[in-house]
Amino acid sequence: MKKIEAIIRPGKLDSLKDALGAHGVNGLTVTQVIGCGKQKGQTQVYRGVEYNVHLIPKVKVEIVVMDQYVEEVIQVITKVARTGEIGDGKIFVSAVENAYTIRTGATGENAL
Amino acid sequence: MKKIEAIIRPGKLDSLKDALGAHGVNGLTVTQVIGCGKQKGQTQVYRGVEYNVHLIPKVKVEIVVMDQYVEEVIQVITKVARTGEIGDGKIFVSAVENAYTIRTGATGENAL
Amino acid sequence: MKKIEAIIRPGKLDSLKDALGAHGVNGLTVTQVIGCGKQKGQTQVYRGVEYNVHLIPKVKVEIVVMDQYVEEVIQVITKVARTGEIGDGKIFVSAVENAYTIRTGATGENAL
Amino acid sequence: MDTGDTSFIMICTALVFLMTPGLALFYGGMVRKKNVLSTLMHSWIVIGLMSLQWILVGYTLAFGPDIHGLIGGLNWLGLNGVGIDPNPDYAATIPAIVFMAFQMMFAVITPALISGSFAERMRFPAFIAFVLLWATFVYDPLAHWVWGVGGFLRTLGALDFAGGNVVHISSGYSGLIVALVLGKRKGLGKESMAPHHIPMTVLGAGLLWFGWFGFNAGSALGASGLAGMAFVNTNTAAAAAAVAWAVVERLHRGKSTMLGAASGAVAGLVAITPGAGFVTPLSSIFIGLVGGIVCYLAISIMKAKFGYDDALDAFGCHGIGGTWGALATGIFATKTINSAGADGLFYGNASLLGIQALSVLITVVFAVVATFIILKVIGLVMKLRVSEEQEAIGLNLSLHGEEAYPDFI
Amino acid sequence: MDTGDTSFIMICTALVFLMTPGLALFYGGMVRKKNVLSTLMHSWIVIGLMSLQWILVGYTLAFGPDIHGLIGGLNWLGLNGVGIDPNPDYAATIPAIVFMAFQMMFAVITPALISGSFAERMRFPAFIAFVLLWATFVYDPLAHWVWGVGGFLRTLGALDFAGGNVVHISSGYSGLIVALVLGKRKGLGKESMAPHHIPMTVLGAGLLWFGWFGFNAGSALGASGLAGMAFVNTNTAAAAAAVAWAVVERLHRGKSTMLGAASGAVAGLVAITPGAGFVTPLSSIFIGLVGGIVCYLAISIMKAKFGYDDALDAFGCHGIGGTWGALATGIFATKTINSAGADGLFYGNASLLGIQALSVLITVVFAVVATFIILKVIGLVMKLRVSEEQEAIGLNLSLHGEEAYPDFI
Amino acid sequence: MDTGDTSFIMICTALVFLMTPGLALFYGGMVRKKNVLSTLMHSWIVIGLMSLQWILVGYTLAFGPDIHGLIGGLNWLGLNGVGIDPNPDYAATIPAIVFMAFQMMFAVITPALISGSFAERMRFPAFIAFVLLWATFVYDPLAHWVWGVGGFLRTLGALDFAGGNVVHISSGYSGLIVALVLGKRKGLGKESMAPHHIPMTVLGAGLLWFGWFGFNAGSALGASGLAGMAFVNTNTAAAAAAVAWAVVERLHRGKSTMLGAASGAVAGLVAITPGAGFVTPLSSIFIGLVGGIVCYLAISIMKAKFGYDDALDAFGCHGIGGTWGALATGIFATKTINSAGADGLFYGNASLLGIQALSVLITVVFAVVATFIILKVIGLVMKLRVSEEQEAIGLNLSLHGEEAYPDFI
Ligand SMILES: Nc1ncnc2c1ncn2[C@@H]1O[C@H](COP(=O)(O)OP(=O)(O)O)[C@@H](O)[C@H]1O
Ligand SMILES: Nc1ncnc2c1ncn2[C@@H]1O[C@H](COP(=O)(O)OP(=O)(O)O)[C@@H](O)[C@H]1O
Ligand SMILES: Nc1ncnc2c1ncn2[C@@H]1O[C@H](COP(=O)(O)OP(=O)(O)O)[C@@H](O)[C@H]1O
Repeated sequence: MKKIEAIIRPGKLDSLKDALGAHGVNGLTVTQVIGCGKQKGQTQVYRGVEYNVHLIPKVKVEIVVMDQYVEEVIQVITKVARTGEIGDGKIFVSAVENAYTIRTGATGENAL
Repeated sequence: MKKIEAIIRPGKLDSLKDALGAHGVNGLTVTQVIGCGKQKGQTQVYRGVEYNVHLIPKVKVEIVVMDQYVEEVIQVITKVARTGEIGDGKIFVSAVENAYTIRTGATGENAL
Repeated sequence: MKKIEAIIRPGKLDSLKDALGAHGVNGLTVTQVIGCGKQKGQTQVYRGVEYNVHLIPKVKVEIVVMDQYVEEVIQVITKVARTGEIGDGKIFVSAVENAYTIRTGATGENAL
Repeated sequence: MDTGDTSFIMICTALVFLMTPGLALFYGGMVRKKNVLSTLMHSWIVIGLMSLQWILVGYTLAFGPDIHGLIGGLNWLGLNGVGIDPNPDYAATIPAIVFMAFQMMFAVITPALISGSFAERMRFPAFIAFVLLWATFVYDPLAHWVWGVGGFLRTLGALDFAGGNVVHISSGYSGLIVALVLGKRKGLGKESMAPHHIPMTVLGAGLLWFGWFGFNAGSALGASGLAGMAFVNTNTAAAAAAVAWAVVERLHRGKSTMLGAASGAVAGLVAITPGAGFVTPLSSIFIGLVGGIVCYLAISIMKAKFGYDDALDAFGCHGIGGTWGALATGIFATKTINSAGADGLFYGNASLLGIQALSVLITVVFAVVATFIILKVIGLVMKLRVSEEQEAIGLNLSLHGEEAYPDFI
Repeated sequence: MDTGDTSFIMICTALVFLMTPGLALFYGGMVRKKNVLSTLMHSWIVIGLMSLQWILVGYTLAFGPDIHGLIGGLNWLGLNGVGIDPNPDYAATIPAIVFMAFQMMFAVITPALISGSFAERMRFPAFIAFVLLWATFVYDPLAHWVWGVGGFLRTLGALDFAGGNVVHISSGYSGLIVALVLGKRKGLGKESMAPHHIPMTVLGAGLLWFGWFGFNAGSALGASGLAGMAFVNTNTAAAAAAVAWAVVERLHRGKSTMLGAASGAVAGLVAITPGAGFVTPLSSIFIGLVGGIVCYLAISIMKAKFGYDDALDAFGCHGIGGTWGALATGIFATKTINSAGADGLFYGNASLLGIQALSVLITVVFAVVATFIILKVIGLVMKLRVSEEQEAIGLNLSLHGEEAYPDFI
Repeated sequence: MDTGDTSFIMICTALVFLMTPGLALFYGGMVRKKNVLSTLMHSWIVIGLMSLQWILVGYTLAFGPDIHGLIGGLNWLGLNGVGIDPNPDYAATIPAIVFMAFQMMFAVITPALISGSFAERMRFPAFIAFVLLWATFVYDPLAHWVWGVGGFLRTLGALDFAGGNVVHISSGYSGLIVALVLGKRKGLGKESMAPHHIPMTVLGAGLLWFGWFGFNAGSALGASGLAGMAFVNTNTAAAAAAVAWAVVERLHRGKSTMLGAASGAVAGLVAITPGAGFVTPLSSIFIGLVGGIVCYLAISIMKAKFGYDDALDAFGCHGIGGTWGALATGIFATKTINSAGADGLFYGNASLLGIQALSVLITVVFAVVATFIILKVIGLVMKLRVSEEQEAIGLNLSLHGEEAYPDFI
């Protein structure tokens, strides 16, 4: 099992959800985050005080899937979330050792 | 060391915290998330425009513990967070390689 | 590649971002969290009802870096985020198997 | 007709109107995020319902020609005959339609006040049925008894300048009954039920205070010195109660809170309502101080002790504060302020206090019994309380299909 | 001069003023978080711009000595000659400067209303140019036609008590044109465009309703019985429409919403505006009920059908509701309420309905054509719409360099 | 007594009241989330404290029978003798109690204004002590000097229609001193101190503008043409300043902001306050434009240069704007608007400007010195500033034991 963590533009969330659903991936968890990287933040001015805000609103989508789906999910994300402009975001993949469904008590891949 | 990530119903947070405390687990970190899976979202209507909102408010609880406690913590979560209805949530377990306590500089299991 | 997850005091975010930037680390993702551990929560009273709130506002900073930078980043965090009082927070390190830059399609260490 | 008086009462009517949206926010800030729209809706839909009820039947039931001191006749059904000429029985210098409108806003806010006690758990259809029945069978008669020419409490000599009995005691005790009948919110005492937005509550309290000038000063029914006196008394009692609450809280819990100071102001406004046009400003300080303290004690000690779930303290604030205010009027009223009033205990006339106590008692018994019956009757036809699941999800979504702050990202 | 009337109109002026900040919040709560400041700014800067425009040229264009029934002369440029003496042509008992101020607040809110239809996508300089041109070339003439002594619609016998044509129809239809010319928001129908803060919208609706008492009752220009009648009609129609919307929504979608009940109230306020001083309270119930229903249908069915992006329903609410109100005035007006008015269809005079229909038609055609021309002219000089990137980032940041809630942590 | 005037002043009193809750929100939106309740509390508790102080001692100190032009006698302690009969010395057509109430609201808002300069760092007990001492030893004398019969600045011929000196200059400069004595907020210039809720600030600004009509027009003490003129001047200056700020900001930083346009309006309202009843509407445009610009420069350039931490710009807005307004009155005042006033420089009378400048100087020196002494005295008894830890945690929790938005989930 792998956890795929995608940090994407907030506006892309809806279409990503739909696209993943179309590929049979229905379980995911979304967090509101702010982040920085190459993308330049907007300058903000409040009563004449300038803030160069480096942290930009993003959305983190976490999807835990069986190993064999990782490739496909990453392709879907890369396709849907790309605009080609700096700030499209990153995907990180890491290992998950076990999963449980609280309701049923199912464990491992059955839990997904 | 393992990280136990539980995605549960928001209303279960307080009792989970108490139950974990009763088992000696005091350190945890909580994030407000939204997620989807089998649970159907509520339809929302704003001025006649219908949104079938699939992403439902959940709470993510992250607990880093020594390997020998994983089993116990998972049992506590499964017990406390279960209602038996779809949407109770998932638990994911993954490996943590190292931990540090910023205040003391303690590392590894001493940091927990 | 490693993911460094630091849970710190909200007030330390700005200086941490700057300090990391000074060490050439520019990519990071920030989440608003609440957590508990040794730090005692503040008692809150609303119309005479007392809440002993155990969950305290923190900030989670996630930084994915190449293995050789882990040490340095942890030193920076430990230095900047420490006040010496209980509640300074934790750092957790875990393995990341792969990374992708959505915009460019770069993978692995090139994606960072 | 006097344009100055008419101008004053029309604007006061608008001010009293604003109290109900203000109340919506005052209450809305105190519930959990997942229920705020349901709470706002309680006040908002009541504006709609009661504005119509009052025009169609409420006004004539309350102020129509007296029938045995108990109720107004149906002569003015649908505002028949209520026009631009003054009705000298009630206000000789303003158009009857303006007097009607001023009274309407009182009829609007009262059921909305009740909704605080059963927030976060009542079904919406049951709420609507309750409001319409309660207004017709509790509010309208009570308004007649106290304010209607020939009404028996008025004839008895009970003083209620701006609605201590009619508005506050009635809503407070009725609210308590609804809270008891519905039962506690699930998780009370275990989960956090802390307010979700205190600045919203402060805004609401500010609008309430502002509107209350219309409520109390407007009850003089003209731009007179008496109105000015009521105005000053209103502000004074609110101020004293806000300070009193903050001080008591500090003594009791170590810290003064913003929510407490806002709640205190409302308690003071409630307490001064019946006496606003009968007492001196110095008495108002005292009425406010005591008002702030007794409501604090009721809400933070008595409620915990008895364990009823008066969610937003409609009873603790309006029931208790209103009772204190009615009695305080019996103590501090003086003819030097209002020659049409009476002297109270403090000015050598103990009998007024007795009359006030009796009028409180009658109001409480009537409100309690009638509310209970109404709930039982509604309960025959429909469920009163939401399901456990609806309560867990939150009433915004489960009853109204909306979220309050849907733009998560 | 009468101090009662003057007091009344000054306070009403303040109430109407408050409607525009109220509108800012009403609209602001309905947009996405990333655009709320842009939406607030639309209303706020209009207060600034129009207050100056009105004093300098607007007032004299609208109310200055008539030129061929089409426009006011420039005699009162910069308020020259507009002082503390009453102008008996318009209001014999209040200072001319107060009449001017009262009218100013109408000129302020109207362009702000339009901004609802093109929220979340217009460039700020283009918006400013549009407001100034629209006010000068659409609002001012229209106000003259309908209210100015000698104005041709007034001479025709068209009734518009408080601005159905001048304020609502004009802003609604103009808004539709702007929405069509600018095109839809990117992602409409695909991304969620749900409101970001419904309590903010409810607060705004509450302030609007409160201010509307000044708008409609103040249009009697004195603290008279007629003002009282307009006051009651205003409240009644709003109440009826709020209830109607909630009911229709329940029938159509299964649930009554808070946003719906607030929207309904505004629809009812719009609908009663032209007739407030001409109809009875019972007619107002009907006007409100129908107003709530037709606006609901326009917004939730017609808009989807035709696919225009009237973002916050300036057209659906003000265009449609205002049209219904103008026609309803032709149906329900009665001289028993206002002897200076006329009888409508329901009282045996079919011709009034014809006149009202004609005046609506003229207003719509004029507003539509003039708005279109103005947009084309501005389009020659600057871009009207933000870039795709600005729209994606949100107008708070891209146009104003601010976030609404910057304290993320 | 005149019912029209009385009606007007009572409602204006209510409007001025509303300014303080409005100010609470205006300020509250500008602080960080963790301090918003502390900031709201500053304004709210001041309403409580000052309402009582004014009734008990403030009113008689300010308006009681003159003693050597310096202070009022204690004759009216506890409102002794202040009743429903008019006091012709101040307002012949309204009850004395109403005049007292109107003035009270000025005494309430002034200390609340100061709190903007030292937001996010003052201890609550020290704040309370400061407010009570400042009101008694600075505000009350100053009000007597400028407005009291026999007050020496009034006798000198200084014009201050609605409180430029008494309210704005005094609060602005006093605020600066408190900010300097307390020192800067920890982390200023390093951490983000951006506002946490700009729509809340906009709402507050809207309520302030609305209430300011009562403040300035009400200062005519009757529903007169002069009141109407003050009303229009108030609106005009606010509008001009909002636009001016937006334009300057755009020129200076590239973008007009919502926070800027709201701040500008407040700056304009401050600037017109002393002259509202003495100048023409066209002069008001100029006063507003300059007011917006100088306050912008003070806040965004001068503050950064000198490095004082006037957190919410009480000095930048009220100190600077008030000074400009007082001088502008010396320039633009004209007897054609107010025969009880005087002509200014622009109308050929240079001496008025000198008198105004002198009165500003006296006010500034007095406020600065007295505030400094008061702080030192309080500092002997208790700490003024919160601990570093309290500041880091935030004042909501550390001082009041509450969170503003506790429903995290
Ligand atoms: N090394 C990193 N660790 C964690 N998050 C990162 C890292 N680099 C980038 N991110 C996240 O990805 C987002 C987009 O990155 P950015 O470099 O701005 O654009 P791009 O992905 O197009 O190169 C950032 O805002 C941040 O949230
Ligand atoms: N594959 C997954 N990856 C990440 N999060 C998931 C996944 N599946 C479910 N979740 C999270 O768990 C929550 C509950 O899942 P759901 O399928 O609705 O109910 P249940 O856990 O009872 O089967 C979801 O809202 C989502 O946040
Ligand atoms: N075992 C844990 N798992 C996850 N998060 C933890 C754990 N222990 C502590 N934390 C996080 O670290 C924060 C600080 O921990 P705390 O024990 O209060 O102080 P300190 O780090 O100084 O010992 C907590 O609020 C929580 O968010």
